[in-house]
Amino acid sequence: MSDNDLKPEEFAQAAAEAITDAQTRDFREAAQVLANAGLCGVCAPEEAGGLALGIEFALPIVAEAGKLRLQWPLLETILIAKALGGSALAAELASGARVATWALQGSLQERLAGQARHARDSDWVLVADGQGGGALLDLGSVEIQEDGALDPEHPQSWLVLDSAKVLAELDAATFAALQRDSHILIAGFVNGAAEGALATTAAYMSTRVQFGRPLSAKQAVRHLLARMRMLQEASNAGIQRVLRTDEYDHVRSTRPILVNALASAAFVLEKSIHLHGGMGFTWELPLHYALREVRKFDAAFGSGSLARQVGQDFIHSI
Amino acid sequence: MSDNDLKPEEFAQAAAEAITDAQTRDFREAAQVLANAGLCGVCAPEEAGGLALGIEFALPIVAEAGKLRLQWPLLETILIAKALGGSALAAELASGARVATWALQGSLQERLAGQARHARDSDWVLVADGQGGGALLDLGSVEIQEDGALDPEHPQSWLVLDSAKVLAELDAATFAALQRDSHILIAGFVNGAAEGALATTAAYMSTRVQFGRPLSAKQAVRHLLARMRMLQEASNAGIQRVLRTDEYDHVRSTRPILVNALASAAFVLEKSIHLHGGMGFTWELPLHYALREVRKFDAAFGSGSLARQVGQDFIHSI
Amino acid sequence: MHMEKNPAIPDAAAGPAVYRQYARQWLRANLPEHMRADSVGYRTPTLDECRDWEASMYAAGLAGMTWPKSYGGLGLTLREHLVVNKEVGALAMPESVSSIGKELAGPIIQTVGTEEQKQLFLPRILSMRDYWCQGFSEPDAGSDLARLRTKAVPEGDTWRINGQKIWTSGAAKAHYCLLLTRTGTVADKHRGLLMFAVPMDTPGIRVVPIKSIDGKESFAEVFFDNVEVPDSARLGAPDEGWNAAIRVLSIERATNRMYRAWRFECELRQLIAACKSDPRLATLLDDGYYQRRIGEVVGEIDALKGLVERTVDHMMAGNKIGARGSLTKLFWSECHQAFAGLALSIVSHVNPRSSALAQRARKAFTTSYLYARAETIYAGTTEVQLDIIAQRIMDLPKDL
Amino acid sequence: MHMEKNPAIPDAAAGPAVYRQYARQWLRANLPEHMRADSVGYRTPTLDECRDWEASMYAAGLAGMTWPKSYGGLGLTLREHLVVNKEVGALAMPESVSSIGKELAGPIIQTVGTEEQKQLFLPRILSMRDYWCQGFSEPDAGSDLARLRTKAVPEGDTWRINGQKIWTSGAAKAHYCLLLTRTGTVADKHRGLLMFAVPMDTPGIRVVPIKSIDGKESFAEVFFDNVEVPDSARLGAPDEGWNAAIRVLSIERATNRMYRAWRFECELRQLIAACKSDPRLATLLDDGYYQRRIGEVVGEIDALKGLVERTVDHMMAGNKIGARGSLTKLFWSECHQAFAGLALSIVSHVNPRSSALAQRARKAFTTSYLYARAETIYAGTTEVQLDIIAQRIMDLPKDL
Repeated sequence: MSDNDLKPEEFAQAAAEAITDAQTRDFREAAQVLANAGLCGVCAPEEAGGLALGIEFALPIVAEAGKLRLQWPLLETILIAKALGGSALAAELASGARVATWALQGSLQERLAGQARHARDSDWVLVADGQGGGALLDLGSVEIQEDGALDPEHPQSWLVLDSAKVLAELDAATFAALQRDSHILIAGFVNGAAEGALATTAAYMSTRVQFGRPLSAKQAVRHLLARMRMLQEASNAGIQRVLRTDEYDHVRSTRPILVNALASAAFVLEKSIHLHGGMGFTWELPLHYALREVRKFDAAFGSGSLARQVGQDFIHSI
Repeated sequence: MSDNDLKPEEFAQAAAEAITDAQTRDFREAAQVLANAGLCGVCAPEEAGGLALGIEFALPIVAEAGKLRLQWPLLETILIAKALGGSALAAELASGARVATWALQGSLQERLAGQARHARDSDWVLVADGQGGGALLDLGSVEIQEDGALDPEHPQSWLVLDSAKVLAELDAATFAALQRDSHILIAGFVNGAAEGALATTAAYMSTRVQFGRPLSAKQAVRHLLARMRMLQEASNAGIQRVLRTDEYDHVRSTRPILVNALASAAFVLEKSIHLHGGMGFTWELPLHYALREVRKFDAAFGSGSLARQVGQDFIHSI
Repeated sequence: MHMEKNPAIPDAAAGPAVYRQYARQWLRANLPEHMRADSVGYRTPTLDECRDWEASMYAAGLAGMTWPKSYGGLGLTLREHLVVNKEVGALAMPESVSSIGKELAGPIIQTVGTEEQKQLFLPRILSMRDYWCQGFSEPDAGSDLARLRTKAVPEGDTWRINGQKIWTSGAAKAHYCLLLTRTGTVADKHRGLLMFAVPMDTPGIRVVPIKSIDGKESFAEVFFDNVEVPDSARLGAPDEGWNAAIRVLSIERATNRMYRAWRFECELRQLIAACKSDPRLATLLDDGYYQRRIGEVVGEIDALKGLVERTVDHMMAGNKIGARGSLTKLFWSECHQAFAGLALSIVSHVNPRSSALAQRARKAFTTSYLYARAETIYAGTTEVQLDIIAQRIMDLPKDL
Repeated sequence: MHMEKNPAIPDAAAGPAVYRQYARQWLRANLPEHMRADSVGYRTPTLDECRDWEASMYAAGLAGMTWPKSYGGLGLTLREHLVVNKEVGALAMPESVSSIGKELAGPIIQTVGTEEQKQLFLPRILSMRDYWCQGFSEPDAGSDLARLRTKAVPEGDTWRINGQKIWTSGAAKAHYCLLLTRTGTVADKHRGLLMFAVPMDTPGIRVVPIKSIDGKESFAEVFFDNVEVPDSARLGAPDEGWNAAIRVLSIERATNRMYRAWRFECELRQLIAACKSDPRLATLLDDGYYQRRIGEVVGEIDALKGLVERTVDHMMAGNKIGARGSLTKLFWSECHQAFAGLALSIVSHVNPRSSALAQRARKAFTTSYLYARAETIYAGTTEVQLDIIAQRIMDLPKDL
């Protein structure tokens, strides 16, 4: 793809339309809709039918998925299609024929991997091989155990890998680069979720009248919303920054901004639910889906272990 | 003392008067004023000239000292006079002839002790002996190193104990009981400081007019003040509770409530200063003295180490 | 340790230690294992199991502590109530399935009910024969009762009621609704509010459950469509019932669920025990972060216990509780909600290879995290409590 | 690594990497050791030392980046300004002693000053010959400029000024005061505000220093008692100067001290290096609590850098900055204030036996903690920033 005028932000609108369409369909049909809109293969090479664009073009897509609370492993499929290079496997993902997810915990070596989204519906799963690289597995060859405690509709999946069938292997460099990309996209996804929740909540507070005035007239409400906006904007700015190399063309560490995005998104979502009052505690208000999703990613990164790791890394760098 | 109708809270008013008087005098005169009002020997035995009252009677005195920001080692002198029993040393403290402070860190064994308040002006200092007990030292026999970084007027003192002269020894049981009492009084002191700051701040917010209305009319201000009040009241209630044994007559652990009091007092003082705006950042507004005092005690208990210890203790108790 | 299942109910005069020991022993001997949330054998109890458990607690002298003997209570003081609450809190038992009856309807009926109503309703609440639900909130009114629309019109010896309620807990199972209506128009604002005890099987009542984010359907919308009740269903004169409710709510905010501080501690114990049962989770307990946060939580729990015990002392000394219940509600809800986040972060480390106790904790504390979203909302939001503290406790002027 | 003391100033066209490398090298080679706050040899620099340092930075092409060449600037863009700021932040150098001149007076004079005023004032600010102070705030006005009382009355070719200012930073050392007055009465509220450049040696000016809680006397009350200034001291027409000030303040809020995010990181490095230099403090770095908090701070610093860089991109693209500077100011002040508390808790473990670097950190971070009390107050309190974000960024209706 040689269209140099293409801007990442232009992808958001098109992505939003495809995602909204996909949300009205079943899992397989959604794959077709998302793939046809070019989303699944946005970073896959052209020979695999992809758009061969950088991760900065996947970011607005994934942010929209977060905002719209898409229940489909879009960021995983985009990333895995990218990592598989020009192979036939990548083409299957880019075309929507297959769907891949990523088990962010465990490894092939441990024979247990976990925190994969939508494992029951997907075809393939990427796992760490336990030696620095990654392995793409056929989900038909693994035993899926679901844990619906946090999200009964979209449970966290654990995969028993005793007889796992490996479809492809990623070397350590490719897998490390992919993990870096995943941090950016996951941060973008949860930040998108926060942005969506904030917009919903601000709108609700501005129209919901109590004692003759909108709730947004109350300073306590205004200030809380403003603080949420500050966190969401800061996190967003940090994510944009990590896409770019520094003046010396060095890549930047992606973990700090993922730590920040996960914490800020959880805060924004929790407070959004709180501000909705009784309504916020109902299943009907969909913000809880986003909160569950953020908490699942938080768990996948060891819930605080990531922040600790960032701290250790920084300490060791001095 | 056999007056069973005596109530601890009645001590507050009398203590406030003596403390206010003491604050107009130099260190030695203050000792006389405080001793004459019965404050120094409130818990010392009658044979030492004390009132032989329980620690619950020292608490309101010390809370007033916190509220009024008394710069004098009153809680230390009260406690050490109590621990010294009927000795002549106790009588010297109860009478105001001598003043004692307590180095809350280090030990005789380490030959270094620290975090003693007003060491330069006091006569004696209590330190841990390093084997579970305590030792009362003559301050004339130790080298005092002052660290004024946090409080140039009332620096934190470190004591080099290479040639320390021991005046009295406290056995492990007495020293442990005294540490327990110290937790209660220090919690009471910092909570008193928070209570005083809160009253000052609420009054200021209620009279300071901006854009034609008192600042307390702003919900953000009201809510912050209310939150400060909640923390201060909760901490206060916790301190009162720890004075009493449980239904089975067991003493309660004092550390958790000290952790809580130190954290809440720091929050209340920091926010009090913030709410005073530019005025809050001036030396003239005396709240910063209280904040320094709270931070000194916080440092003396290892700044977070105490909370960690409470956590470890609770974990081990399961 | 051997626990006798049916020790004799002690005389309260024997003192709090004896009563507390009795409560502790009885509760631990009698609570079925599968109803203990911290047990690996736990399963969500049925309504009937909860009812039977609470009925047996009542029979054992562990419910209705402060209610008059003439209406089935024990006629004791808040002191014994607190003693029992401490032991209720210390054991991971289910929440009451009759809290509206015991905490709201009962006290209101004691205040404004006729002797007949007291005889009829009160003993049945304690013995778990009747459940109640609360019909105060309305879709457009929120906490602004001046906007209440549900209307009660007198027709001879009966009243005809039309309107809609929301956030009605336990409506589906309730026998009676403690219903707030107005006799005039919305222009009357806070005047003309009338309270009823409405049997839920009265024709014209329709209950539509609301699913909450913790997956439960414990509250509902309730529609009243030409519901007719006799005048004997009326609780007090117009405004009398609601005024009583305001008083009861303010007292109850302070005295209700006093066990919370002790249950909070019980949850912390459960969390730590679960970690200790699993080698991988046990390493979290060596992490300074969790140690420190747990230490802070222990300090908060002690402060919370202090607030609760001080409330009891205060009321036992004959003082009005005033707005001070807001301090306890706010402090508890904020600390507990933060704890729920901490607990979630710990149980997020559970995987299929973790111990059974860890698996149980994973379920319990994940649900608790979701449920805790409501803790800063119900019974007066955080913002409402802060307003109350600013205005009624601190007396901060809004304008000069 | 050898550092050349006087490398040639690069052409900005060579790109940001070259300029950044140059700035890094020059600053590290030239900043005296005793002015580095993270050095064991640090001592509080004198005003003249600070002046000389800033003057040498200017001579080295590291100040006045965006000011026009005709007034002594480098005529470059915000992009180079940012590049230099990153390196200024990365080195623990003293704060500018001429920030009011460089960040406020200079930009305002560029906007509303006469050509004569520009020629007179601007080069002297950059070359550190003149210090300025800011005379906006008044004792009773706070952020409410409608209550401003300082009065300027025209008398022929001169103005007579009477009034009182407060929170005037650097008044004692300043050569000029950027003074806001009103020409009419308080009833005019926001109309009739007139700005002057008043020489501080004019008769009738009295400076009374205010001691702040970090022990400094960096601000003051300034009394104006029948102070006479020529009309040439006027900056713009009535209201013009203040309107420019409002614009400048909003831009400066976003572009000022862009180095803060990088200085924040520099402080974190200093703190960790100090811990590593001392065996006892080094154990704190193994504590999961501190590791985790440091990790969170690193994430915040990266987000803050993102906000700053985005602002530059935004303005380089020709957009107005609007209220977005409030996001950066608020985020920085809250994160940095919290960090100051964390740093205090770490350096609280320093004792007389600790390493020299730890002793230095103890002094630096204790002062930083005290100074940080002001960070949520100055340049618009936290509450003011939240109001701005709610109103101007989120457009939340106050009333329907």
